[in-house]
Amino acid sequence: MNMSAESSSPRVGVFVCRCGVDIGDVIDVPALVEYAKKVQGVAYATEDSFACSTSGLEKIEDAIKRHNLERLVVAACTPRTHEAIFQSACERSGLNKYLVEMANIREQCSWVHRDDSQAATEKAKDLVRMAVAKARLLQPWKEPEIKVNPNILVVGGGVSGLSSALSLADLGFKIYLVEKEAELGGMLKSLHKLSPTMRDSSESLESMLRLVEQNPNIEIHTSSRVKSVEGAISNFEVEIESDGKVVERFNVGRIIVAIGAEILKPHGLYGYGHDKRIIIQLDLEEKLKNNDLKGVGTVVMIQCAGSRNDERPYCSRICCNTALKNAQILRELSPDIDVYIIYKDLITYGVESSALELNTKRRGVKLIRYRDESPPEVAIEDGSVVVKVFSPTINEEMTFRADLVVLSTPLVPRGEASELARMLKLPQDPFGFFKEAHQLSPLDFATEGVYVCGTARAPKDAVESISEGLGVGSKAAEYKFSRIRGRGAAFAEINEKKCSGCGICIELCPYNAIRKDEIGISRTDSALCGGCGVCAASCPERAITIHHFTDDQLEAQLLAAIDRRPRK
Amino acid sequence: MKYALFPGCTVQADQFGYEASAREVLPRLGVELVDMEGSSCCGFPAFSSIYPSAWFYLSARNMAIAESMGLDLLPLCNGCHLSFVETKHHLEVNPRLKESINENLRREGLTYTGDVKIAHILEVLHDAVGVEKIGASVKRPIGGLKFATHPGCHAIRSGGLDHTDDPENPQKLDDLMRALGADVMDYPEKTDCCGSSLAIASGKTTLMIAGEKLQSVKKLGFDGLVTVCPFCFKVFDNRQRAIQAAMGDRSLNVPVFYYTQLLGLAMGLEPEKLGLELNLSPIDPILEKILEG
Amino acid sequence: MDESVLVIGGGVAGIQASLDLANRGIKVHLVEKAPFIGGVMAQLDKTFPTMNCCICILEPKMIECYRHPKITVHTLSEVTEVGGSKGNFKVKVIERPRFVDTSRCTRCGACIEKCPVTVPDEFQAGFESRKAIYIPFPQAVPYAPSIDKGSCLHFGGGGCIVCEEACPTGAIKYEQDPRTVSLNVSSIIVATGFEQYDPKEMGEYGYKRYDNVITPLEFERLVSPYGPTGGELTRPSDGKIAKRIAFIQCVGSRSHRPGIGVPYCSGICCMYAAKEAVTIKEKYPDSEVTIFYIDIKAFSRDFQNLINKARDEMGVEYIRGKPGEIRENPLTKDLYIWYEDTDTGEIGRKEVDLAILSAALLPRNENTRLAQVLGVDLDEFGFFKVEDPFLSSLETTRDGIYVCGCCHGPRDISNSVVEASAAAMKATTGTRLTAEGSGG
Amino acid sequence: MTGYEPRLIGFLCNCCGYAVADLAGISRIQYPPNIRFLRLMCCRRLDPSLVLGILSEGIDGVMITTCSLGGCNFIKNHEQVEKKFLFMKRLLEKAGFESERVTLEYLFASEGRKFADQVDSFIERVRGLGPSPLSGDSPDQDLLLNIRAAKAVAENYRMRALVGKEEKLVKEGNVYGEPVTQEELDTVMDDAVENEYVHQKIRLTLLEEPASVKKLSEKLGIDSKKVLEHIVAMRQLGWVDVKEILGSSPIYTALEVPE
Repeated sequence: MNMSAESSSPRVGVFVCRCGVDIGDVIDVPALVEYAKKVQGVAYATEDSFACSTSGLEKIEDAIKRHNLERLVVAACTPRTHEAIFQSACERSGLNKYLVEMANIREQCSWVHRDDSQAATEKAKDLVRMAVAKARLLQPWKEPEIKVNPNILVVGGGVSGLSSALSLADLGFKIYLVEKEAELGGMLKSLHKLSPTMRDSSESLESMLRLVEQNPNIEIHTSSRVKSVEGAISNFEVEIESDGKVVERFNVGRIIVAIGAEILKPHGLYGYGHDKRIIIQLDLEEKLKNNDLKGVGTVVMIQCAGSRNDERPYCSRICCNTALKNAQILRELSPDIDVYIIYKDLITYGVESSALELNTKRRGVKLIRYRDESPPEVAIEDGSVVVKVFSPTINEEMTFRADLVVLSTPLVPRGEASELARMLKLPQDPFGFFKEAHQLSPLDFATEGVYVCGTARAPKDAVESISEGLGVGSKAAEYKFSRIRGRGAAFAEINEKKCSGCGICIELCPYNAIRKDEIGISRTDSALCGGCGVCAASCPERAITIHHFTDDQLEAQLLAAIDRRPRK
Repeated sequence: MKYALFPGCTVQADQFGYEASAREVLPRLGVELVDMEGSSCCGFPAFSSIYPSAWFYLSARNMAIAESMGLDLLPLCNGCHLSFVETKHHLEVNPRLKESINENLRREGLTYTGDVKIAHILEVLHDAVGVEKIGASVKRPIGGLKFATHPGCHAIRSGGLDHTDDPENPQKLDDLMRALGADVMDYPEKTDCCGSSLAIASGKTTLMIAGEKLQSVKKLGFDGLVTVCPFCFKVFDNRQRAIQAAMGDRSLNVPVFYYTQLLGLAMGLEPEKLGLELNLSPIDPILEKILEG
Repeated sequence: MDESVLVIGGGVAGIQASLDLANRGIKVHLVEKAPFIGGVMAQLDKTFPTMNCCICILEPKMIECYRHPKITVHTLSEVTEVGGSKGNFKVKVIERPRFVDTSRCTRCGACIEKCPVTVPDEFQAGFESRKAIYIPFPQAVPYAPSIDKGSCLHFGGGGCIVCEEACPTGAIKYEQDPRTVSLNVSSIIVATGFEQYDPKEMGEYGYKRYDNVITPLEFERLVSPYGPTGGELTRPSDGKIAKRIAFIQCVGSRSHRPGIGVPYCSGICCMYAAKEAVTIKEKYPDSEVTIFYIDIKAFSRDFQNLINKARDEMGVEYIRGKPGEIRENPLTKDLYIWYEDTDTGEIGRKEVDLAILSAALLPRNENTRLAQVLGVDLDEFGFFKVEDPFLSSLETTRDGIYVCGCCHGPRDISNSVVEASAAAMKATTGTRLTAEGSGG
Repeated sequence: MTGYEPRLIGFLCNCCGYAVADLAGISRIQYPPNIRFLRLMCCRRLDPSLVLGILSEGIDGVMITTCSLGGCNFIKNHEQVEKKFLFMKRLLEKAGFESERVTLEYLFASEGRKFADQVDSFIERVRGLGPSPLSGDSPDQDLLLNIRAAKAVAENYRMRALVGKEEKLVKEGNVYGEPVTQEELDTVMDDAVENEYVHQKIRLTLLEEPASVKKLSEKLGIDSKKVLEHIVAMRQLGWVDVKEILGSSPIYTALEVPE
């Protein structure tokens, strides 16, 4: 191990935060400050009761200027929430924001060693020493400004895709809208009426489609699919194919994935596929549209058909509302149709869907609960479809002769989801739905410039899908021609002199951020790089540096942890 | 303060202690009780379940008598009270029913207008007389004794109709007991039923329900139980020996009083005037303590 | 004039809408009636289903919002007048004074220490007290004291000037007056959130009568490390750690009793109960947690996983049945919960140390006033009514005024944040999804 | 302080490990103060040579806490963390170092209690093992050589290429499209590790001072014929050369290996 920075020793300032009593009551802060002053490289050390308060930050800014500090160590809480605050304090005092290192002496020290002040203080000293060791080796960095292609690709012409396309087009973005089917509209095309308005699905859809078709900023490609995507937000090169032929190539700077989901066709479950009287909700919508319900007297709907089980533990969110809506429509069609909904838990939520539940019950639809351990059974007896279910409410088995059994099956990801996931490096959950980066940023994904909305992300209804489409539009509209990278200082850089062109890094990069140049040497695109470091840990030539987490920096931190110089 | 007194048949037939004590204490607090000439059964519960119009008629008839006296009606019994309250409600929402009943009433020169107010003894004591005045009337405070209060469900849990106290958290009887110097405490079974409505269908069940309540009262360290309902009293007091047998617990002995009896004692009245000799539960030790002061 | 947008309500939805707009270069006025932003989320312990620490993930957003050069945060403020129309709303906002000159204040806390008045601390759900001059919580944004005029002795006629005297920098300014700010904005986003149902209405559960019956917001403060107990789940009656805990779902929600509660499902209670149950079991593995429910509504990504984790891994007992009554043992203050297990038909009695009533989410009381000012309609419950629940689900009945978050019906944090972005988009593009509204 | 207090290092990824450690703090779950954490953006950054390096410096144990599958923000290629970990364990075993001193734990960001329990039990485990033989001022010199050789193996081109390609080889087969099973690969890996390890031990020994095959054989406890085979191979690689010939035995010396 080499401690290369011995020679040039930047002036480090250490600020220890008492965090009121949270740190100060456990850790001996004055002792820690005194200790910090003696750590190699430290030019100034002090304490504050709340370093992150406006006045605390002002003190830091002031000290940076007054003591010519070149690196900043803040011993306080977790950098996950507070690093950005101290970074901006640095910037305000003219210090590059990546020259801050935090020592987490709250979440990972004072709060977890409350009963041992002495040991906590010793640990805090170690953490400060480690932070100083790293800080001395930090290098200034400026987040690059990235050129962005202003055009946007929307994949999927369902409601979520349409609403993001429309809203972005209204802001003046050029939109390429790609739909694999011959017509736009997605799932709504197959539906009869929509709750809560109970208007015809086609009516709502048509008004939306008219707007999309009339919008001069939207270029529509139906019967088409994305064949390949290369590049990054500066310039994604997109190939569109139709009938197996590449029909169009264009360049965009953002891609919105709104491919939706499909309804599970549960072959074999409850006799589905064996008898045409056993159908799924989607088939019922079709029948309702075509008024094809002659002779139907008893309809039995079975909820959670294929969901909330071991295979698909998730709830598909829309099926209870769909069943209630269709049951209500059936009852309105004819009071002679008896409708039974056999359910596990009734998933109606919020104001509108609760009203739907009540209205449906008022129209005489019977709801019968079943338990996980005794699901309904569907059999053909003497030519009739017979449904038997044990009702825990009356503690008896109930039997129905059904003219139609309608299975409420869940939304499942589309087949092309995994293909797109590969192309765009999008994470998926175990079932294949796309997974967002963070709960409080449900519309942000790991790959820069790539967004997902609607049921491709998780089951949801049309209203929620529209909101997501618009929300994603808002994110995609954040920049038009350029943006600052905004991922922090961790990114990979490849030493071209060392690279042998083996390609392992390209294989392993989760962000699609590494490519071979014309002479076969790997190059990273810092705009795309997420800074995870798998390339550096794997590079046979050890040719890759992860800035802000370099080998030297990590080694220095490790040695500081045991407070020693490397062994001879 | 002047009320038409309606003791009710249960009281008149076998709960003399209640009537006696009420007639002793109320006038001393300025509540004048006027007997109703020609009053009859309120119709509850004998008719209410099988012949509602007869029930309404009987209740309305008694209310009409009170109206003819120009007085509000004070039934002593919780059952009668509820019967009047319910009938009043039915006749109010159903003018045709009211009219048909009035047709019958007119034959004996009565009319039911609906103007009559139905008072409950808890309301009379707590709201009309007031806790302060009752406190001021106390000459022999019931100190150092802790009572479980049992207002009875007919009076407080009359689904949706006017109730005399908060159905989930009745406090008036507690306030009234405090006014006598007694200790009170909320307890989980406070609003539990005495079981008497099941007495005819399943006497054993009644005893078990009442027994569980008494067991809890005993376990929580109460010295006695106080009520204002003759039905409840009948079970807790008159049937306490039977409860002991049903529960298989001979030690289950809880002194039971009408509130009016304790009020009378606190006012310094002689026990004989309050019908205390008719209480069948073991009240003697408590009585001694109160009389000794 | 640059395009600008008014956002009413500084909870997570209002903050997100403001950030979305500001990040797109649009000027935002964020009006919040409290002295700080953050809303209800700032009071919560963890999020579901990912069990993130709420304040930890919210605080950076609050700070980003407050410091954003494109966002002006008006705290202690209310909108009093809205004239004009879409594209050119003329808005009046009354800004009530903090009575503290924040530029002079060093946050030393001397004023707070010396203030002689103590009142229940609403941020800590009343479990603790605060002073009349106070900073509600350590992460409050803006982090500056303010005087609560209602409880301050100076304004109460007592002539108290203790804080003024205590302040080393002369930052206390009793003479500050409310001021009215006039704004011109092109559109308005309403994000005023919800309020919690007061379960006192359901007397059978004994809320406020029994010490150990609490609401979820109270629970959140009890388990919050920043809360009155430092995160220990102590029960209010005696400060002992609660080891037997029950959640009663649908308190006030899904009610069809006349005059009691609301008929709709509040949508988030099943999940916060599961989250809270897991929190308890993680902290006190030997505790017994029961959840009484009608339906388990776990309808989003990973929700069912959290339920399964609670039930199957951590041993949280789920009983399907809505308890009829809670009673208290007067000596121990333990609670008895009476219920019918509708799976078996058995009547049961459960003895617990602490009961949490999963109370419904209600529209805010002040919606009525605000709706009048804005000239928009409310629905039958008092939530902001949307133009058309399908294609214009975030548009109020007045053109140019949009909603997001719980002000138009209960929803969870993720949904509120998504809607905030969507409303931000609508507020700038005016995009309508129906042809009739497109105009030009 | 009485008794032995282990000194430990914990590597935490930003999105789960670090978050869960924060959560333990936020929940005020207490655990012993023996461990110092180091933040990585992601545990895939963790180069085995870093861990071997700090072990050679005498740390008593290393804990790596990363996301449970499905809980990771950097979802793709998460298995690389385990691949690197297993490779490192293989090297530790080769070096005769107690591999129980390193551990890899998977957690969701919400499992604060579990995290604290894991830290707790790891500390106890290491406490049970006693101080690292490499800690203190007079470390076990043989073991130090071994672990330095292991570190050198972890930094070696051939080995890294093999580990980096492992995933692809098993999933997609070799360049000829022939399937490679995990067992086959393990055998190849074992051979390669053995070979490289001895190479590195010889090289490191020769770096100290030049030596003859006989002397190397005695010092390293390896059969002299084997040593010679390695020397021959290493000469071809340009790692060693003959410095001089003393009597009839050539004295070999290590050459600087060009970067």
